[in-house]
Amino acid sequence: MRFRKFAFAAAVGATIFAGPQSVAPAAAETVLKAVMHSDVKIIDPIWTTAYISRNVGYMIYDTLFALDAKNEVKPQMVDKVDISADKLTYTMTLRDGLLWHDGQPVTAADCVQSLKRWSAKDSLGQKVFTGFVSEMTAPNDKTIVIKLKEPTGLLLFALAKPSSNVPFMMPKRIAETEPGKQISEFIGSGPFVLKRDEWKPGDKIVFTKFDKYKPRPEPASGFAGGKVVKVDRVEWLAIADAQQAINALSAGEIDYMEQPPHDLLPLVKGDSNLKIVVNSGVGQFTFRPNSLVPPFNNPKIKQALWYALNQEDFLKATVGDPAYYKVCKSFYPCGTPLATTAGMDGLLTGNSKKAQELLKEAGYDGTPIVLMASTDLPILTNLGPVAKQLLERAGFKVDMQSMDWQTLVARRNKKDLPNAGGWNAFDTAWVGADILNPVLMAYMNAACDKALFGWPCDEKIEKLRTAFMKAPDAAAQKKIAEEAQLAAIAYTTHIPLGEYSAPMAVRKNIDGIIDAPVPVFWNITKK
Amino acid sequence: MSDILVVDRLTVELPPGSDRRYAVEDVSFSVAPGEIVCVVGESGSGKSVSSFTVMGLLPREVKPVAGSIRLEGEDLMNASEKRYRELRGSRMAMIFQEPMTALNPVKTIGDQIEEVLKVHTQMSQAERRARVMETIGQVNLPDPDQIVRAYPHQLSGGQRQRAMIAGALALDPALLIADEPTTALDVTTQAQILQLIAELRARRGTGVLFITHDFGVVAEIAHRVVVMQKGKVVEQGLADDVLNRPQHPYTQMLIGAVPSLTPADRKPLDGAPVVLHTKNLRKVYSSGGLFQKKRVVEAVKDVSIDIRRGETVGIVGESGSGKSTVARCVARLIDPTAGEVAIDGGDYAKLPERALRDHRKRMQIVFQDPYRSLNPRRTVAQSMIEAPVNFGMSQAEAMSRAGDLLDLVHLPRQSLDRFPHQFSGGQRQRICIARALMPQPEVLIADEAVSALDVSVQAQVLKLFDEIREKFSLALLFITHDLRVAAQICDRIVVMQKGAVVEQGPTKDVFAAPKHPYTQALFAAAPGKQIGNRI
Amino acid sequence: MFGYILRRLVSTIPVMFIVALIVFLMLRLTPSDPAAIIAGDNANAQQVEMIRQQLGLDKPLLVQLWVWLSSLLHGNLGESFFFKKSVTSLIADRIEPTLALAAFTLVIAVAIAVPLGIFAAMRRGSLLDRIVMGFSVMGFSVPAFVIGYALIYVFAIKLQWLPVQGYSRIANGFEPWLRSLILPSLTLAVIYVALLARMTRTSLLEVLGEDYIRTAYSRGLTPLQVLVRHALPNAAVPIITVVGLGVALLIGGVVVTESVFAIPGIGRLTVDAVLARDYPTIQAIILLFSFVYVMINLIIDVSYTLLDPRIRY
Amino acid sequence: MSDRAYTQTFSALAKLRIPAAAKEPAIVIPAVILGILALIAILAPWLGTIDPALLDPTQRNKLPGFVGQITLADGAKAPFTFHMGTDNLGRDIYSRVVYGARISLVIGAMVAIVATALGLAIGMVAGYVRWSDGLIMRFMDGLMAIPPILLAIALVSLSRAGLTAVIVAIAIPEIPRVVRLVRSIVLSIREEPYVEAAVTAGTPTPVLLFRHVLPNCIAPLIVQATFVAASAILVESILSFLGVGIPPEVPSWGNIMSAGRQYFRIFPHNMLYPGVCIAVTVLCVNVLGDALRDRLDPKLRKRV
Repeated sequence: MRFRKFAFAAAVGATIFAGPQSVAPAAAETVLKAVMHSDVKIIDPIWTTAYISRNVGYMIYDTLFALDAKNEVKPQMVDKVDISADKLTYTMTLRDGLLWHDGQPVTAADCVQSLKRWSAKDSLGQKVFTGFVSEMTAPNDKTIVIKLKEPTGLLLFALAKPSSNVPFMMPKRIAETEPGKQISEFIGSGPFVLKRDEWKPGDKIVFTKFDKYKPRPEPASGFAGGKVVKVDRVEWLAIADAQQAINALSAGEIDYMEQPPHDLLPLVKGDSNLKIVVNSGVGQFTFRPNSLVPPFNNPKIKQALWYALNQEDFLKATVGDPAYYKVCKSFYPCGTPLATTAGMDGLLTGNSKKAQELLKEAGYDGTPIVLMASTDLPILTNLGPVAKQLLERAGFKVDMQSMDWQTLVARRNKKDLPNAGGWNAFDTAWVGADILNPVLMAYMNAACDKALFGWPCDEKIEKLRTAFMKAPDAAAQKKIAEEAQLAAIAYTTHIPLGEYSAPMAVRKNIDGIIDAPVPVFWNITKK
Repeated sequence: MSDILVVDRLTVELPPGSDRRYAVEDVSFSVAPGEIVCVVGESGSGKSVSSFTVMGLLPREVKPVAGSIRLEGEDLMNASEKRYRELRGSRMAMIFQEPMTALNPVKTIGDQIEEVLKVHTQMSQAERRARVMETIGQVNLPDPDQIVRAYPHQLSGGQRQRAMIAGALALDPALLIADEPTTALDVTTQAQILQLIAELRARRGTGVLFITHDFGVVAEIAHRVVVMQKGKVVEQGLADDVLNRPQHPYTQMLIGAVPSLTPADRKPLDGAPVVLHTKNLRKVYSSGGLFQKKRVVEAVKDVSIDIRRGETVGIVGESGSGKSTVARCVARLIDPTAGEVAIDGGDYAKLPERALRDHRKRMQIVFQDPYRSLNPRRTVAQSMIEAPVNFGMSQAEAMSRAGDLLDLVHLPRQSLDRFPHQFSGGQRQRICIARALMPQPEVLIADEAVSALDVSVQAQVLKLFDEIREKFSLALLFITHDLRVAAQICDRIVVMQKGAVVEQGPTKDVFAAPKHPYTQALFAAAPGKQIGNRI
Repeated sequence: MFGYILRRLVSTIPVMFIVALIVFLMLRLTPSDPAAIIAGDNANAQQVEMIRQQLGLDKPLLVQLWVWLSSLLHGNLGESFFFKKSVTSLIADRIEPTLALAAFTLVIAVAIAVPLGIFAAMRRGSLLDRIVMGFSVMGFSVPAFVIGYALIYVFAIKLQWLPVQGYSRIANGFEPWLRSLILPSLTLAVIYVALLARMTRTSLLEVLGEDYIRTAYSRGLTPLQVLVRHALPNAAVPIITVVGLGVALLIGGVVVTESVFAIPGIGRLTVDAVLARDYPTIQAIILLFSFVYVMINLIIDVSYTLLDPRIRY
Repeated sequence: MSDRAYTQTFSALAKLRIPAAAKEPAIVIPAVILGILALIAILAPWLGTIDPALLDPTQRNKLPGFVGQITLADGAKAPFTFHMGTDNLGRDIYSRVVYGARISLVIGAMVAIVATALGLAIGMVAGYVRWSDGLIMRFMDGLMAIPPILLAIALVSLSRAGLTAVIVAIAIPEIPRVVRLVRSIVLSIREEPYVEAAVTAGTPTPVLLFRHVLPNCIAPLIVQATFVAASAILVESILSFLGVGIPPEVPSWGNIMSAGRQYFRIFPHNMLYPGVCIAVTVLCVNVLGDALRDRLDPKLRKRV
């Protein structure tokens, strides 16, 4: 870019227009500027399930175990783990040289306390730790011993849980914070250090390389392997307007954009300075009916939904480019071990005739469906209108109410009737890492009042989920998962609406991006 | 000695769409050194346009199209704008009617006088200062040191006009144009300003072109008089000739209409009962609040007035004397602070609005400004029947009464369906009088009711007041600042100063032998005493 | 004078109290639940209730009002529900960009608008006058964000003269700071220039019709002298009044402009806080903006005394 | 403002006859354009439009003039030309813009009506009922101290978003300005001799207000209302832009623009058509307001 003299120079003063290179930092520090899918308002990744807090967690915290690119559990902070023959005692030894950001060594006691706080909050953690773990101790600074009541194949998976809430390790004094309260000190042992004084919600959050971090020797793979940091400083800027973020990317003001809207990808493709990076991680659109209140308290009426809805329509309307979406008639992400289309024959194709018949049989009385549609998250915005149109075609009466996501989040907790402030249905999206199996999948929880909003209530599903935890091997797990899917279709806990991938846009000089379900910043280089 | 100003066959054209084509048509007059020439006429006569044309201050749309103007021999009609600017302020100067608005409110008096010197001379600052002080002294302003630093709003009306004159005369111009310079002033102040202008003229030999509508003022200072009507000069000559032997019927009519300062003969009314009675009427305004200094203004102090049936009582006084406040208290447009106001003994000074209604129809009021006294959106009939219908009269009955009263005020009955803007000022004031009579009041209050009218119309309206007073045996409370009007219409007069009554008595007695010094000063200041006495 | 300022300061208390009351009631009487938002997506009812208790939202309305008002009186704006920071520090973090943006805009706007208004008034009815007035009406008719996008497209994307977005703190150097402010300020200035140019013209025309202008001409002053010595000093009061009233416009514009240009100022904080139902932050921001508005108008009122000797308090 | 100015207003209003106004281009041109827009709004279903909410995921982001087909509510398909293209849900922008005229004009008109009606009522009470004056005006001062857009944002986003909520939220911040205007008119009118004459005629206060005071407020209020309407249409688009406006599926011009703004660089038609509509409408209303003001009351400039 060159300095242009005419017209403006005289008016405002020539140096103003000298171009952005004049703003480059003085030192030869490499700074990676990124725009993430959301601004960081809360850091405590145990207290909240917000994905952006999870992403921050991967920057500053580390985990005992981690999933690699093949979704296999690998040790991370742990050096080795010994499992007793009866599969009831797990003895884990920490790696040497692990340090907290304040310089203190990481101890087993820190990890035990961190696991306690995490397991009090996380749904999988609760299931595993209250259902199976009998005792957890730290006999010395390096060793963690977990004893089980009965065997489960899920303990190590839980400790490597890739998405919210991730069992991140924190110093003991911080992990002693009540699980219901947010922590206020952010010290981890991860590859980046949070620059607390530069964290300005709504503006930016800054991380610097943790010099004393000791990466594992293996090459990085998924969340596992050596977390080698190759930039000095990472800044996440808050630019809410996606087009503006792409403009900034084009202008070189930022280097990395986590989630450019699919419709704007042509702008990225058209710019020779930019490239698109596609992650193998996927997201799943989901339709969640409220099983507690009429008319969806009638499973028969819910059955009509399976015929009314059509994955293709949702995917086209929200993603558009077939390169970035996939019809996937499975509760579990397609391409993962448990994926199955069992029970999905003829469903989710927009068969409105069949849906109408079912509604008639079920005696649907024309009660309007209050469909909550969120309007401020680009990826979700278009789901509501599509659902409305498809449901109406099937003979439902639909009262679509638009609101911002925060309002929706508040309202979906209400058990009232729709006309008294409650609701009937809404659409959302899950990342694949959150729905890998029936236990992890929060919407499959059918524990009535204890279930999440929507409150599905089905004994059979619950029994299958418990059985899944006790399943001895992968084959058994797969069989139970399939049965759970059939039960969930029969009951209709929720409806998968297809999968999408969310490509990133980065400048050409950015390389080494790890293919993981969560955007992580180690191994990235900036030339 | 040649004339300073010669205006010859001047014609000024108005923009298209005006009510007439020429503001001034074929007008000729001249001003000699040391001479005061009065241009006199009613509103719309073109007298002001003539003076603005001389100064070259006409609005862009209004243009002189024929004739010539010569100032000290120099042709002004063809002078460049630059030459005009040089002449303005140095060779000819002008003073205006309203000294408050004619002075820049955000600059000191000293600055504004000095400005003329700055623009036209090369004087040093010290010289200019000295000249400013000198000029201020010449217009008899007290304490020049303080005056130069004062802002216009800190001076009284008379002082402001003196400051204006100082600014105008600072460079000793040959011609001073005075456009109604005393109209906005009280009569005592007016006398002083007139005297000042006459003095300065005599001392410096300045020619003065004096624009006025007031024959009293003309008689007081004019050497020569130019009478204008509808843009044309109808008569001009020496003051003595024009005032005492007017030739043109219009001049005769104008002079004839000026009320005499000698009170008219009026029958005494000793036997008639008192209708309106005020006793120790007081009105205090207080302002300020929690954090502000409290300011208390006593607008009316202990005013006691009685008016008999069929009697006209005038309250005279200068601005700020409280005369209008009395009228408004009596009409209960404002609430008196203390005292009594009673009609036929019924005191209503303190009654709340609801209880006041029965009293309202017994007292009606006619205001000064005929243009604002009638709701422009309502027909004459609607305005007139409002009161009687409020007081319970049927619509039809009220309409027929309205017609009768229009007859009485000499307006055609068809006027009922018209809107106020279709009438002239005098006609509107007649409608207002008729409206006031609708609820058959016992007391009629006229608050400066003839002050805004041209003198010829004024005479007719005054006559109308007298007629209706007689016909309905009204008690008429007549508020006026004009001694001539008071002399002609009042049976008794009350003289007020600073909220208090200083003297009251039968008009004849007060005029013949004013007792209070203030009354004496007031009478002494009245200009042109001989005017109106004869015709 | 001093007494007057004191009196005016005291008189802002009831106004601010009413603002506080309006804001408080507005927030509490509308259906929204900050606790649910804070609790997050997977929280259950007990967790939400617990947070509600932590925030004091379970208490009766009057108690909440009392708690808030009494802490306000102690100068404590409270703690943000959402950001877990004191509102004061939250605002302190954000004040610089907003202040810089507003001040810079004000300077640009006054520098452009006042001369334009004067020219238009002096050449009333001329082509220039029509252009200025036409521009002024257009300035009122196009949403600010459209102007912002257009400016970005031309100057940042096509010509690449100026940054697309963001704000560079003045501590990081004057030049980047100025560069980052130009486009947002121009965006924000458009409506302000429109308003101010029009009001300058109107006030000046009004003053030019006054008697003392005629007096000045009668004393032989040139039109320029009349303008500078007599018309402008008298037109200053209404012009400055509009500058003050326009601050409300500016504050509204800041919200939009900061969103367009991703400037981390108070305007964006407002939108974030509203979307997050962050009551203490919303309350504090509205109070702050109202206070600024009231104070600026107070300063302007006081400045009248300097401009117009008739106004004495 | 001087009392005289109001007297001028009345006579000006009396003079404002249709034939005279019809000669003034600044009144006629915007009035005609607004009339056409209103007609478009009313006749929307008959102007070759389809259901503005009808979406077709197969026809997203089509450029203006695209010839495709639409799927009707019953599933049948029919050929259709998208004159202004489609948005990213495959909705016909032409239909949305035409139906949008309804929403946007209704918002402009309703906000103007609500704000001036309430402002008139409150202002008259404040101006004439002395004891209420202090109370009302302090409250109005407070309301006025809150920047209008902030107040509107808070009001809309906190209450359930909907057309009514938006109208109320935009109208409320306008009220204090109307109240001040009305109050100052009432205060000066109540000193007019003809009002005092009515007082002495025993006219009860409510009648007095209605008969003598109210008519004087109408001319300035008409002028004020036009400016309120213009700003309401703009504020609606700003609220939509900030994501706190009426539900996005409702086709208001602001919403169409706001939905399209993300794709401005690739599909400018999304923003262009509604943008032009807003600008033209607001421009017309503003020009009309200016012309009416100049005609009705030159002195009013200072206040509006």
